[in-house]
Amino acid sequence: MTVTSAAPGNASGHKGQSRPDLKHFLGRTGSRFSVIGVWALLVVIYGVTEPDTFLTSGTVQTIFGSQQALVFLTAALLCTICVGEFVDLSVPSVLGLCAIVVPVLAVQHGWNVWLASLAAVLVGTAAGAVNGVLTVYLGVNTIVVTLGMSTLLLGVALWISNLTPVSGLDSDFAQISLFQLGGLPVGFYEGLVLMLGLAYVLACTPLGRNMRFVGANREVSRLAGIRVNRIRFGAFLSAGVIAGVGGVLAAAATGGFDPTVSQSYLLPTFAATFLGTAILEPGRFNPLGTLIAVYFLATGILGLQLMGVAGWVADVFYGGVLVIAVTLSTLLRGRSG
Amino acid sequence: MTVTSAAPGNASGHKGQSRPDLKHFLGRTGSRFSVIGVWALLVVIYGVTEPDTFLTSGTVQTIFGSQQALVFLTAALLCTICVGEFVDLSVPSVLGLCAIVVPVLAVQHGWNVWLASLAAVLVGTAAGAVNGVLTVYLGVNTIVVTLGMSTLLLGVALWISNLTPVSGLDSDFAQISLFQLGGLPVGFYEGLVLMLGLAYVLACTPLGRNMRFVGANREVSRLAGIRVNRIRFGAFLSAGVIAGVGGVLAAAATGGFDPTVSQSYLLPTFAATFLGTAILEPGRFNPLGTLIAVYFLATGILGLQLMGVAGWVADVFYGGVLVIAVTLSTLLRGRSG
Amino acid sequence: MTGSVPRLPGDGEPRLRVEAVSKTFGSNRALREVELDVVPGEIHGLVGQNGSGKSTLAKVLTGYHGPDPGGRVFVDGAPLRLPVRPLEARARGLTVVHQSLGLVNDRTVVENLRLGRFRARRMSRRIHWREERDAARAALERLGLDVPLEVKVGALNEEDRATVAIARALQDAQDGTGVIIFDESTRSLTRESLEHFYKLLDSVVATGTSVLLITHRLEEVLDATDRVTVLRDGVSVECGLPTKGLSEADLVRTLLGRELLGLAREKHTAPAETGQPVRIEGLSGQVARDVDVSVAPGEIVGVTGIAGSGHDEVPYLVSGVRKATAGRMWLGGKELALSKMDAAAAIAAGVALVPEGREREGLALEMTVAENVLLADRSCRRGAMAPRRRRAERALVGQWIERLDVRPPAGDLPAGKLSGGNQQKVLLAKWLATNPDLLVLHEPTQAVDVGARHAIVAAVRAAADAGCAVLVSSSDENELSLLCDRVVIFRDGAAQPDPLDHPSADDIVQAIYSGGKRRLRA
Amino acid sequence: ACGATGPAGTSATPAADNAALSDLKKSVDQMSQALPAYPVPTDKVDGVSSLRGKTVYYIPITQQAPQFAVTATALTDALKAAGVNLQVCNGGSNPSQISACVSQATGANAGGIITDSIPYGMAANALDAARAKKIPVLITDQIPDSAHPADATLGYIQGAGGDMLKAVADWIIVDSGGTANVLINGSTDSPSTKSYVDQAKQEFSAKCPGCKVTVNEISSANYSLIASSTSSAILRTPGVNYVVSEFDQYLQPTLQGVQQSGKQTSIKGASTAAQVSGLQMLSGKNFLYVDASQASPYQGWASADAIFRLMLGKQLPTYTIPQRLFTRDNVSTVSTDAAAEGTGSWHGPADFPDKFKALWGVSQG
Ligand SMILES: Nc1ncnc2c1ncn2[C@@H]1O[C@H](COP(=O)(O)OP(=O)(O)OP(=O)(O)O)[C@@H](O)[C@H]1O
Ligand SMILES: Nc1ncnc2c1ncn2[C@@H]1O[C@H](COP(=O)(O)OP(=O)(O)OP(=O)(O)O)[C@@H](O)[C@H]1O
Ligand SMILES: [Mg+2]
Ligand SMILES: [Mg+2]
Repeated sequence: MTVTSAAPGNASGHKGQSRPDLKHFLGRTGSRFSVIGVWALLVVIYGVTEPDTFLTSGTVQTIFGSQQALVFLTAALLCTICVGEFVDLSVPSVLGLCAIVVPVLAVQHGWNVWLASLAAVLVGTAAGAVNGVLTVYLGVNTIVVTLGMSTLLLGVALWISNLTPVSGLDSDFAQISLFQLGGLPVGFYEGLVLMLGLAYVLACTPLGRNMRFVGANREVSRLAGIRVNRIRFGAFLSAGVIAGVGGVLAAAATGGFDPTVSQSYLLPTFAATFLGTAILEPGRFNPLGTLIAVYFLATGILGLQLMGVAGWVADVFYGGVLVIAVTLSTLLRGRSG
Repeated sequence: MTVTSAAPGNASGHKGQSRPDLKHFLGRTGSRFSVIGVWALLVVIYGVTEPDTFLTSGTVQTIFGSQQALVFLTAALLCTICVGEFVDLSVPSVLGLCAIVVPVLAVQHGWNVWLASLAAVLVGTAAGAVNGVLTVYLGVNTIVVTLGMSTLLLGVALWISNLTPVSGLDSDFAQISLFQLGGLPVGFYEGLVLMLGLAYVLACTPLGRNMRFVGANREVSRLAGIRVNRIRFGAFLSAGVIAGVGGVLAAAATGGFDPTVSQSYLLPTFAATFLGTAILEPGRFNPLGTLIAVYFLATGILGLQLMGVAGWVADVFYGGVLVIAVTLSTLLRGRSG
Repeated sequence: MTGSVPRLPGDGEPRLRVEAVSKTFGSNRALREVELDVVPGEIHGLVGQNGSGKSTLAKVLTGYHGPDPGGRVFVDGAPLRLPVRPLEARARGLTVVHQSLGLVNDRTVVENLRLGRFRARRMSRRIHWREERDAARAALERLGLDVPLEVKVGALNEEDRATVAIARALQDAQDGTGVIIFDESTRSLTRESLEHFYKLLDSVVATGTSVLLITHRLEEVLDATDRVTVLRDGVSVECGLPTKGLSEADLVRTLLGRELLGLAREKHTAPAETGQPVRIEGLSGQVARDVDVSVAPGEIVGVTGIAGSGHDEVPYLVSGVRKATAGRMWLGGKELALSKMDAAAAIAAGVALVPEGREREGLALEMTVAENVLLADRSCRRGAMAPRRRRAERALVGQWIERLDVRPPAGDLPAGKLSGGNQQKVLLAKWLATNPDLLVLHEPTQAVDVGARHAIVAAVRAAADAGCAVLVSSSDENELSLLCDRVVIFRDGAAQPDPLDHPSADDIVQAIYSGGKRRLRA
Repeated sequence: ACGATGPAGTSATPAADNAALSDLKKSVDQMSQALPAYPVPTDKVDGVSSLRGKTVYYIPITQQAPQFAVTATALTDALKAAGVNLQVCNGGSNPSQISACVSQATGANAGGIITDSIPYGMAANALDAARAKKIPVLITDQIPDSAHPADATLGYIQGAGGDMLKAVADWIIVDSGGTANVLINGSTDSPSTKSYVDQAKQEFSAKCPGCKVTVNEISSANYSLIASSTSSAILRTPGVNYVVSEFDQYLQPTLQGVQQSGKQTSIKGASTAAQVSGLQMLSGKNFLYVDASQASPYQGWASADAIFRLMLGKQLPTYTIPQRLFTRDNVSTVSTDAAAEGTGSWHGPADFPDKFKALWGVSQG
């Protein structure tokens, strides 16, 4: 027999959900686009206060042409974050190691530069594989593994470079990240393609959905026939590959690398990735939001520098924006949800 | 019909626990004391290879007299970790800010040095309170808040010190951390007392038990009538106070402070705290294990440095030990558990 | 309000009196001026459909939620400050066993039992562990349970866990005072434990302590409670209705506000054999030993038994979620070695498992309903990296939401925002959408109201009619009799010969315990 | 080792040594004095007025070190005198960021680029691109890079890094009477910082046969390990009585390392690139005995002069960035605050801005 469908009283509990009201709508839109709004506002403010320097094509070039390393780092971080590994602290070190491997092999050991690049990417992949084996198959805490690997790889980078910057890479080779296309270096488009690809995979493919499910609930995913460990391991591996490629591009762009600097990427990488959770898909790590966050932060800092403010202001801006944006996004989401 | 107490199937779930066998015992002991064993081994190895330099009282003084800031930082971190806030990235910045506040007020603004110290501790407390309000009461992600606060407070520290190290504190004042007692500075004992106190609270008091429960499951704790938010907020506040006191002691020891230094504490703080999970109470954050980890790492590094190895070896050691120790502890625990 | 407040039996003040308590979540009013009276020494039932506000009321009474302004709560005649302070409520004798039990798995039994009740010594602030252990042991002994105190709660089975949670609440009850609220605490208790549980309640209420019992098992309500309060959409439509002489049909009508048709099991005859039956042979696991079962397409076969008899292991062994120690399965002409099969292989072979633990194993609560429904489905899929076919997906989700009557019918809502019963429907939809050859269910209608239960039963039957072989493991005899064509009884890990054919609930109970059906509470 | 060679060395040729020592003492005394006048170049720069309205980029390796702020301020004043704008871009100790700064300058068609403490190789591609666009580049505080020799678009100002460390070495030789046992915390961060240490070692070996020098290699990447590596180096080298921090930047962990080794009372501290805090430590008689300081404000003006010349296609003169030794004795002759540091009065009469302006032919004031 059938149940008489839709008893009158039954549906009353969900009135709120089925009829989204204006407040709700504003809340959602606010939390999606507020950071983009602030970005626009920043551009206006800087444009008004610094018209001569800010409103130039150089500004656009600087903002969009200088963040390749960060874009690759955030993409690598997103790979693992999306499958529920919250904090991969090792990506900057992987990138740094790969970036120093290229000039060390090519300049100091006379390897062909392409071979050296391949070797660097393989190093990144291997680092990702070690992370993956330890966390996924041996079950060691992710933070511990990646923190340890981060330090270890920094040590290796210092070792092979003898603690000093190595430079002298070919300027032809530099074209893989510096070749100008429509006023911007090709590295910008490489980062863009990477992020769009990641966004596509996550949003539109079964693989992406499986990744999100693994991130949300491993046990449920396993029972649904998803090969959870394979996906998690794959995420670490991809993170390694992406960081490796990013490292090669970074080395190419500067013509060499300094092994000591990789740690300085850690904060911006995390800041941009987490700020990304306040953009487009509030509360969720998402590639496009992250990309916007990267350029938003770059805009903010650049404008401040053009205004000639002291060095500490950039830190205050970075920290303040991160806290305020994510707090507002959290509050708006809470109100609308 | 009555229920036969203990139906056959009922107990099947916990057979393993009630009859501990030898393998189990070895596994547990191994995972508890393996790091301490390695520590002893290290001492023997260094003692044999470097008898002239390692087996001196200077070594002991260096190892146990140098880690005060780290001890305070790990203690602050433990406060929040134990209530389930996994990664408070801001503790080093809080310590750095408090440490610079003392000389800035006392030397540059001519405050009484004790008043300046009080102000510094208040600053730390306020920073902890901000962290607490944002994460506990507004529900913002802990990593975001503390990452943001970390950057922001670094900026503030750079600002008030005008990006310069400030020194010139009284050498009388230095006695609060340097006064010699049994060959070691009093700062060592202060750290020891702090950690023992924390261990006592966590292990023996209802508050500690409640903190652990809040860390394990907030919802359950709230249903059981524990004031979850108050405990979480309290943890952030305590972390701020501890970092503040640590900062004052650090400033006193060096007679001033350099605002840019604080970030270099981040890695060692996390490394020691996580390594602590492989000691004494495997798989659990615990103060005494952390304290041992701090001195274990200090021993390892010092011995390597006495052997005159290059700077990068220390990084490899740090990272390698962290990864290997926690991996082994995880595997041993897995086998015994 | 609608309900007629009956004269209180005996003396003056009710033990617990709730007046006009409301609770609003956002734009959703979960409770509307609810009235409730619990007199000393009674077992008072609180029933209602999923999402009618029962748990919310319990949580308001313990201070977990703050109520809307305006309501009043009295304990023994004296008003309780609102919002309720948890410790104050407990001091006044109000304790709750929450629906989710509220246990921390990696903590020991004694820690869980004494959680929130630890007392420190005066000077050292230390916990007096010996006293704590004594208290814990006493609480457990009262329930007749012998669990090592230092064992982690996660290592206990569901029934022991429920018992620990119940013991925790009972330890605060002082004879003759207080109210203990059980929010669906009995759902995972087996029949034998249930009987013991009610015996214990009898001794508790005999002293004058009161009990408020929230449950979906209407027979429990009729058997065990003295009076019942019925919530419908947050409104108390009946307050303190005496259960003596109340029929189940009456109660259902009050509860739903309408007549439920076809509550009685209509003979469901499996369609004529259309394909080869699914055969399972020699299946062994931790408890189950050498089990042979065969399920024909279109047939619904139940497995049941007392706790620990191994019937609840079968679903997980058959679907590759837990490794069997031995066993083979013939499915769709193929032979599968159960000891080597993993979940992915089982799904590929056409097995679908609806597990018991909805939150842990069933649904990813922060993902949307649509995503959950589509997770296991492979019909809309062309390859791991190919774009998803959104239109086909949306159509499929809409179809399942409609078929199972998921409320609200919004695919883009996070699954965690649905009520438990609706989550259960989504869980079922997720697996029915895969069009399985063998559908394996474990406690499919646990904690689900009668209306939802019907929707679920209808969906399972529809799947069977479409040629799916269905295997149900359950400890709820009503559920089994409603669903099954055959029921296999397990004893000590072994499947008993002679399955029951279209048994009634009484038949099943009798077969399990080899005794007649009795009232739960004398 | 020191105890053995020291007395032996002195006893072998006491007279010669004493003579050498007193010569050295004279030069140390001189280096401890303020300059009578700053060494402002003499050949005039014509056409500075044609540069009015242009923008020059100043890229310090990081903004988190105070001497760059001092230089930047002086540079701003100097450029403003000629109507040229200054744009500071923080290198953030990161090659990508430095490259971004250079590209920013290139993209904005800057009049010139001045980098501070950045090896050419750290941003080689970006700098090459800037020079290809005929934007002159001035590398300051670095030794010239042999792979990138100076030309019409590239100039170097060396800074006083090596000289400061040599001066500190001289002071130590004099102070110890030729028997110092020195530990240098030397930075491996760039070829320049390494070469400064080498220069100091040569100074010691040339002028003090009785001295023993040990170098403890430190790196910004291992900032947290500087303290412990310092103390272990002290433990490993018995008899250390001087510890040199290559820059004030490493002073705090160096001090911590000395404290940890428990030998604070027998060790004298030394440093270079003095900042306010270093002088405060000197006047507070805390650890530090000597700190060499380079004239950062003057460097700012000299950099401006050099970039003008590059922009106008002229030859660069050789600039000498003055330096001075501060000790516990002479630190009281200057005021240890940021204002005094900023005017350049630590090193000599603060009238050099006017001289530069005269050189450039721009109006006073
Ligand atoms: N945390 C919450 N936030 C928002 N709404 C909630 C929340 N908890 C409960 N609700 C709402 O309260 C209503 C009543 O829920 P409650 O849990 O009390 O139902 P119940 O009667 O216990 O149901 P069940 O029989 O399934 O346990 C639901 O309709 C739900 O929408
Ligand atoms: N976090 C939440 N936000 C919004 N609505 C919620 C939330 N949690 C639950 N609800 C709503 O509360 C209602 C009931 O939820 P709840 O789980 O309390 O029901 P329940 O009565 O316990 O049901 P069941 O018996 O099926 O477990 C649902 O309608 C659901 O939409
Ligand atoms: Mg409920
Ligand atoms: Mg429920």
